[in-house]
Amino acid sequence: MTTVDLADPPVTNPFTGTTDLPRAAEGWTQLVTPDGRLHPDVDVDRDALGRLTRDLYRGMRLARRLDDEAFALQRQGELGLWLQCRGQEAAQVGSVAAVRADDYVFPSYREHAAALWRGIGPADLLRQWRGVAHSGWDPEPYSFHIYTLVLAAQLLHATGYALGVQRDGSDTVVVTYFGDGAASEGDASEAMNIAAVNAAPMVFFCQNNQWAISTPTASQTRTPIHRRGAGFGLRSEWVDGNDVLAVYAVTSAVTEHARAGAGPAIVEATTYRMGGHSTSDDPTRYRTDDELEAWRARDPLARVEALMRAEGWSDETFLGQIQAEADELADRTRRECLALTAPDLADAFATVLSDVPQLLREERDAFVAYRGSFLD
Amino acid sequence: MTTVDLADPPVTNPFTGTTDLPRAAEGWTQLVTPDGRLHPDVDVDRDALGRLTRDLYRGMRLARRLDDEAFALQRQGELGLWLQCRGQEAAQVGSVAAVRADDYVFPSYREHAAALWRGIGPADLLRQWRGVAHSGWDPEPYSFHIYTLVLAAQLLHATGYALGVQRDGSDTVVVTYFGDGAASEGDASEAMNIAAVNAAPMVFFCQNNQWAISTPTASQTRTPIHRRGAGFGLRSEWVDGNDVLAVYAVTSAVTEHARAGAGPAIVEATTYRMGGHSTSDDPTRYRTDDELEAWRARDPLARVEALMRAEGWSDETFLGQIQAEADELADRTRRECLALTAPDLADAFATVLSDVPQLLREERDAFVAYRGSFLD
Amino acid sequence: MLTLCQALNSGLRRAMEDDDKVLLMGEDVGRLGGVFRVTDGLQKDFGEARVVDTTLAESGIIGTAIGLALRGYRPVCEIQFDGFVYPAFNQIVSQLAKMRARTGGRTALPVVVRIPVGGGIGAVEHHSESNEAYFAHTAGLRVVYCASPDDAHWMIRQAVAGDDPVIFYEPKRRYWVKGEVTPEDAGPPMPLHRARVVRPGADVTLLTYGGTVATCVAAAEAAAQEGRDIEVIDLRSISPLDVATIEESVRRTGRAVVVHEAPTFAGFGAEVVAQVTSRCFYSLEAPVERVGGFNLPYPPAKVEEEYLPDLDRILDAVDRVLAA
Amino acid sequence: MLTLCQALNSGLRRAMEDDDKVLLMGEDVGRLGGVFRVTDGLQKDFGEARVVDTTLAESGIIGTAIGLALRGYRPVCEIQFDGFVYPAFNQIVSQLAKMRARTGGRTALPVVVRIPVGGGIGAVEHHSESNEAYFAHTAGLRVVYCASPDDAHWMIRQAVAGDDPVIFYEPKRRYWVKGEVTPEDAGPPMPLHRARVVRPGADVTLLTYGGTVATCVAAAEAAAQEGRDIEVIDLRSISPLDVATIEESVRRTGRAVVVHEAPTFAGFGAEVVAQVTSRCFYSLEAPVERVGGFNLPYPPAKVEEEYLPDLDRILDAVDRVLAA
Ligand SMILES: Cc1ncc(C[n+]2csc(CCOP(=O)(O)OP(=O)(O)O)c2C)c(N)n1
Ligand SMILES: Cc1ncc(C[n+]2csc(CCOP(=O)(O)OP(=O)(O)O)c2C)c(N)n1
Ligand SMILES: [Mg+2]
Ligand SMILES: [Mg+2]
Repeated sequence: MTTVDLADPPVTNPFTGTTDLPRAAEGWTQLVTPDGRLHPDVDVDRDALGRLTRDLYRGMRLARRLDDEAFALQRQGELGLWLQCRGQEAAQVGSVAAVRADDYVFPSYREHAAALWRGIGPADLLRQWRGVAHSGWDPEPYSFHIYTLVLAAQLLHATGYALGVQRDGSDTVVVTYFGDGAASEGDASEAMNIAAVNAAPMVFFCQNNQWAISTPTASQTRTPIHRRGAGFGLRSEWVDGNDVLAVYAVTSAVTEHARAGAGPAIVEATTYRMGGHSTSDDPTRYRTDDELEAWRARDPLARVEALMRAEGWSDETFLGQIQAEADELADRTRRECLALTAPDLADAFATVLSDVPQLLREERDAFVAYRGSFLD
Repeated sequence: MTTVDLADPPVTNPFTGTTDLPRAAEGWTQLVTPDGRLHPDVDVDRDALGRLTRDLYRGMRLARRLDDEAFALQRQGELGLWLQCRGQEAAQVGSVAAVRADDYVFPSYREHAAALWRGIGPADLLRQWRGVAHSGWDPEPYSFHIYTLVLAAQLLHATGYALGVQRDGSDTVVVTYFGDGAASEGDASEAMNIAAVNAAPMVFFCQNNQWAISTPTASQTRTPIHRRGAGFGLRSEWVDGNDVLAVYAVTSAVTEHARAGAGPAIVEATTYRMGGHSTSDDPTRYRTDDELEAWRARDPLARVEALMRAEGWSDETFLGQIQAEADELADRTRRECLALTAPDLADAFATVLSDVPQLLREERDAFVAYRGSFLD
Repeated sequence: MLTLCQALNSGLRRAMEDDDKVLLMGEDVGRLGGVFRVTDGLQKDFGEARVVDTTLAESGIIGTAIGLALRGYRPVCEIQFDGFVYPAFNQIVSQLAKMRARTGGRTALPVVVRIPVGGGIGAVEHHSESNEAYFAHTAGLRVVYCASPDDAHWMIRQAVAGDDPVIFYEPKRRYWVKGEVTPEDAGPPMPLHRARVVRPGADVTLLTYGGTVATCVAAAEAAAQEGRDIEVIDLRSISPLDVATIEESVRRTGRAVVVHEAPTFAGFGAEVVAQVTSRCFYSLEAPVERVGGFNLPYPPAKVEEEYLPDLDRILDAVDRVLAA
Repeated sequence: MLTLCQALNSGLRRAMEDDDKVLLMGEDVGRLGGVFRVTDGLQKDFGEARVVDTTLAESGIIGTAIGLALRGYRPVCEIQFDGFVYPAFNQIVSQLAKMRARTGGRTALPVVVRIPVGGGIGAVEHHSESNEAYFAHTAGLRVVYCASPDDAHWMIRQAVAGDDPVIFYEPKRRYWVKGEVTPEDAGPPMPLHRARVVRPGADVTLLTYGGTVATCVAAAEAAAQEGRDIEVIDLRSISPLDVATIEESVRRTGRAVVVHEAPTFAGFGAEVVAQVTSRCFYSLEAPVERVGGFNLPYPPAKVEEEYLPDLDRILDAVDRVLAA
């Protein structure tokens, strides 16, 4: 019915075995310059790289389309709230594509592009923001936990899950996403420390999008966040988060490292939150147009488009196909959103515990009877 | 009446202006070898160094005597609990002596040697452990906050206090003590981060005494704790915590650095908890005699004694004087301990808030009346 | 006429003018003015040293506020949403609340913790919690709830001026409702810990606070149409609790209903029931009823109106106590 | 005959034998066997992967236990002392308690949080707290209190076998008291959430749990000397609460006293009063009395005996309900 199952066919990794990725002047790993030129030191199979790039581009483009449509739905009153991932598509798609489909992901709340890549559909993505549920999807089939809104709490869940993986003798890796702001919470530090002490098979993926609502990263931390990870004993990487190939290559390297039992890593992806914090936010109160413009010029999608053009990896057919897919996804998003209806509060009483104890039963029955009384 | 006011006369700092302190093979700063030889690169005024050494030795020796006496009092049932600082005297005295008397200290709960140095007397030190109060002394006159038993909580208090100092434009520095175990708490990381971001004038002094109750440091952290501090952007120092001169020199350097507005520091002092965690603990369940013996050979007091002997800084008179002082302190400790009597619970009702609201008043009055009824 | 939000803003402004030791601190309280704009414009006027955008760490906010208070400052901390106070729970319960008692009464910690509270604004999870029972049960804290712009303005000033830690709740769904604020020269405001009879009545007493005060008044007005004379008391302070005002009322009416948004089980309403029952036992014509949130985690926005005590559920309880 | 501590140990051992997904984790639970030795010998027998000495971070303990539970494990976490559960409050209240409801009932988190609780052992501050009211007010948690070796053994096994998060309180001052533990083949144990009539009586009902159960029994025995026939009910589970057992008793006796160590104000006793009053209103001869800790932070050890409900204060309250 739809083509959004992005992880199929599985991507092949042209970077396997590559060490020593090139760095930009800023110090971060970068494979593609902002104007779309591949770094000359990138010495991998070009065909495979082209296929990978197209796959990643498709994921980013579809994610942006879903994100835009959800934003519009919020503005039209169909969603209570939406947190855009615009600008962070490279960081998310590059990282999630680099891990195995059964590597377990603990997202924060803005990882729509990563979720979409894993096959989570629009209804599931929008449910929570329409106010009809507190979570969107069943984590199991996607190996993708529900969103966590309490900042940094999921980093400990991810760590615990990784300790379980370790006990099981499985070669699964756990990936968890968090922001530059969330990194300041005690839970984030506890998680990095516990992961390091136990050599847990996991990747802490920080999207440093420069802002935590109105608070800039410089007010949040004195050192780059990946350096903090190193302090705890994590393998530490810094990557241009708007360069999807760099993110992919770095993430696959640290994931294989963790999978081999060599311990956890932190990846700091420097990127930018192009929208407001949420649809309730007014970013003009705290950031300049100039800043926004400067980052617009580094749009991660535009960079891939330029690269594909330069390398001859895309043509009108390919772009048209994706355009059509995106249009279909937007339609589907709207359709599925409007079909999401309110739950019955009476059902909630059976979701709190594994049974419904007497007091809760009495309360539910009274509620149902009371509500019924209005129907008479 | 007594001679325990250790900070008087004030110590003069022979290390002022010294950079580049010598390091031992372990990587930590060390000025005096375990067998008491001064490192040849220590190039400071010998007289001043001798005077300083004697002062520090006196502080350590008196602290050990108080600690021993308190331990005995606990074994005799006069204290409910005691947490020995035996083995950590160099770390504590070296650091507290290196800061100004008005530099504000936030201790954990084992800093008896530091407290004694600041002039806090036995009654105040024992009160809480005899179960007659929850805290020992009025912090103001000593610039020494009460003990905090909830691990790492005081690191945030210290940080806030330092932010206040900064706002006041004062040149006070804040020093806070914590253990290798407490370092794992989220509060510890939040504090280091907030201090670093704000360039707060403070020193995080970690006594890594190898154990948190039965948990060895290796199970607590993958990297040395000072490295973690560096990750947050603190100036980071590692020192032989059983070398009182090294601790003194390192602490005075980072304190002056912080006082000059150059930002906070972490000092990790590697030392050893020679007793059990507390008088309730049975360390034979988790550590070997060999380990204890190895550290006994590194006793911080013995090291200073050997140094003073080698350098001709001590003689029988000096040692005899200190012995007498220590005897007097032990007597006083016992006397003051036995004189500590239970408070009146009825008084507690007026200590909860700045007034006594109606319900609390009713409760107190009922309690007093009820208690009075038994006297009839 | 000011909104409750503006009344808080003007109250904080006055508090900062009155005492230069007063600081505001929290996530996004500076440039942004807080996500609800309660501190709007204050950083511009008082500077970054007095209106502080903290790092994103609630334990850090309260923990450093304690240190600042020890240094002589009077920090007013904003917790961005009710559901995000829990990371600070340790610092609040073990340190902030207990410091005075631990020091035998010596050490005051004048720290105010402002918490936008409760539901009714269509928010996502963790943004609609009513967690006052936790703090009311904690000795050493004062716990108050403003429900009108006038109280918002005066209560925040009183809270900041006092020498004890205060948990200061601001019902989110009332932020944008307007009301008069009593002018400066109108005499002293009602004491911070006094309950207010917002509507006198003779038949039943409604005991409530925060977001449900307006709902109770509306219920009383609806009931008046049917000839029922309902008294509504806004408790304002739940710790300490003004038991005298409660007792006087219920002895008179003989019937009471406690209303709050929080789940009822072991909620603050239970304490009110216990106080009323023990103080007015022989005047009570019926058991005291409780109307509150159901004993579930706060539900998704689309069904929150069914979850929150509304006029009908309150009147239903009134019927029950009157029928008894 | 086993001590309560040994009975817990044997219960945990059985739980680990029965299901190899059961893990024990906490500070010093391994080599040391915990500061109270509840897990003594278990690391030796089950290995370091199943009895885990964690880092010193309570939020980390509960947060990683949640992750382990999501992976299919059944973690039993030890919080070293009651006063040190607060750093984990956020993980318990927002994550552990709510996960099932947030996922529409889909995701179970079978995590047990063991907390040595309460005073009476002469400890320093933060080591004698009774904080059950916080958790009882939190939907999504089960909150139970063992008071005898038999219950300790069987209740911990039931808690571990269940699929919901359980806050499992162990009254410290009862750790070393001995009692019989019902053997394996004696039929099914009492359900985890059932209250137990530990002493039948006709005149007054004492409702209690944890450390004060024995005190109430002693009080009842003393009262019997004076011809008063007092029923003592050990609630065992405070959430969910077995209201049926309570209701049956108080309807019969017409008088009730609630006893717990925690401060009374907004304490769990208030909920018991509210339940009793609403369910037994027309049978009540006197207002339900509460006997608890005073509304102060737990006091220094030398005066804790005056702070804790004792036999005399309980009998005093019994006198009051009988005099009414
Ligand atoms: C514990 C907690 N405190 C506060 C908040 C409110 N809040 C939601 S998002 C946010 C900023 C997060 O910034 P960052 O971690 O950088 O992630 P981003 O939104 O930039 O993706 C804040 C303060 C929260 N959700 N949880
Ligand atoms: C928040 C908290 N958790 C647990 C404890 C119990 N506890 C007291 S001391 C201690 C070990 C502390 O080790 P460390 O920080 O290394 O200090 P040391 O005792 O070695 O001086 C523990 C677990 C506590 N006091 N506070
Ligand atoms: Mg961010
Ligand atoms: Mg230690």
